[in-house]
Amino acid sequence: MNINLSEYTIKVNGVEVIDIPEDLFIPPDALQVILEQFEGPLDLLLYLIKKQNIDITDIQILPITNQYIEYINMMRKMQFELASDYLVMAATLAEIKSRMLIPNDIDDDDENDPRADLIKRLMEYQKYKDLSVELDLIPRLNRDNFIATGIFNQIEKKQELPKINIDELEQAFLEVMKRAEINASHNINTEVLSVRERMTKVLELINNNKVTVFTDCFNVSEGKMGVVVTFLAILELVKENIIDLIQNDSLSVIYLKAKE
Amino acid sequence: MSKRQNIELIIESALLVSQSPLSVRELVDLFDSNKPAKNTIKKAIETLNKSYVNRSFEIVEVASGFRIQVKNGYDEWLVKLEKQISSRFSKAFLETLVIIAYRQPVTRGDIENIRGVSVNPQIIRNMIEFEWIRVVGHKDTPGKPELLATTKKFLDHFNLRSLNELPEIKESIV
Amino acid sequence: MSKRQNIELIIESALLVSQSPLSVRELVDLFDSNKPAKNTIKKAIETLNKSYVNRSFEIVEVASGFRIQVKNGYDEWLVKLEKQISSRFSKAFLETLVIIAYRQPVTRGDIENIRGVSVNPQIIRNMIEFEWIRVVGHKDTPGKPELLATTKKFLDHFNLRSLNELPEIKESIV
Repeated sequence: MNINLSEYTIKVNGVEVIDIPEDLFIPPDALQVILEQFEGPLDLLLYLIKKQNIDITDIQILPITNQYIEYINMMRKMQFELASDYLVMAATLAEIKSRMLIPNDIDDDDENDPRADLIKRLMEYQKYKDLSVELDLIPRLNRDNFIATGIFNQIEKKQELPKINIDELEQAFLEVMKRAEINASHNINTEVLSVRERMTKVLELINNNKVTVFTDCFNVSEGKMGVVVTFLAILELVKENIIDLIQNDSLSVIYLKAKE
Repeated sequence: MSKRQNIELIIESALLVSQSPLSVRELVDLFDSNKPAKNTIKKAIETLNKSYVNRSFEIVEVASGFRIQVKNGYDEWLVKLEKQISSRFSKAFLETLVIIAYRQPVTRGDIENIRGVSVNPQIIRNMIEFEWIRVVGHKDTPGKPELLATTKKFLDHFNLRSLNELPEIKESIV
Repeated sequence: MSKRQNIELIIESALLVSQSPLSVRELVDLFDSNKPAKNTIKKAIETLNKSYVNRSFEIVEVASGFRIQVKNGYDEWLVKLEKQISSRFSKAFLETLVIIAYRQPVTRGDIENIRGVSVNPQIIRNMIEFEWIRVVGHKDTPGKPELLATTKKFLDHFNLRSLNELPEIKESIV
């Protein structure tokens, strides 16, 4: 059994927190950190067992159960959002504890050890936990290895892209929207779309000229609607923190600039 | 490995890995301490190109920098390869594309929020390579995420004159 | 250019351009007439790799075929280029992934039983999005839960040719 204890090192304000279950005075933020540190009740139990320096197969159910429950109670007292999985485990432990207290008349073999199932689960979990650490060490793409790619510069660059028709595109969008549970009030209609499109056009203009005069964004020949759409697009770009409006004095020229 | 060779191989590996051309400036910035001079970088690229005389590729300078590109004369075989690869788009590809089309300009984060899954960087890279989308700016939020928008080429592919011609999303369906 | 060299360089250019690993079969299919034997392809790859001894890259075999990748030891410089890709996984992600890899096909329920916590649906969705896992069927129990299994792409990402190459389960633990 190898559990890397340093994996469980918990620091609060730079000070290591050790001996969690014994020491009842734990700063509330430490508990929060602890809860985030464990992958669930089995992980927490493995930690408690390891702390006692005992073999999984020889768990002393009483102290472990007491520690675990003490622990859960503390968290509840501090009103932490506690995953139900932790409470289920507390109940399981309590059940095992009570069954071990009842004198056992039947043969005292492993089959009837109320701890057997829990030990099996702990060992199984420990196995995958160790494997996950090993998997993380395997060289993998974009961390240890990088794929090499070159450009194929066709003389006649006529890429044969897969054909998608508009219906397929619409279908894909509807599916996404359904999943995102976007309600009718967020409904996208042509008008909103043309604002989004204009936002792209204005951004292009700003990118080309670095600093663009506000009035240069408008094309009067587009009529009133065109001007309104452009204005809405600029407001939206400002709202979304994509561009800045700059004006040196009131009533002087307004400039548009991309955020650095 | 001599110091000299080292710089060359680091440049070679960077050009191979990068998805877009790298400028001399960007190549200099790969090195933390002991940054090589710009001239050293240019000389290294020359030396590399000489060593590629019996290879199928070379380093080419384009507008935004240097990239590795297959030499002329391989079309016959590589055209077939492109056909093999681009037979069909995945659902993830289509969904990401429509979100960019309808919600542009968007960040990867926006796409992730809508789709509920992280964006596969390869998909974005492919779209940029097809020149269907491009980076139009950066959002002024932590990390300065790239803002993505569709291009004219995207519209051309779907025979659209403007984004207004994209299918309208009907209220009843949503 | 001799015929022999030709095959090698065509393979080199194809592997360089391809977005995903190429199998021997796909490499054979690049050639129209005079298709080389599979063995010829394999020999050509060996020869190529020998010629890369002083280069920063090499041809590597993974589950779905061959690809060109940068040799180990360049990550120090290259991580700077790949900033946008997060390659750190949470403990929950890794634990879920190994359970699927070693116990496939598994249901979410199986994973929950082993880990003792409910499965974060986001994690599963991300794995499906990256095409590392997929639904291979449904278990014939109430609710017909989905059966999850890993894909070739998962193996490709970890430089593995098959599931057999995953770390061995140590018997001492059990």
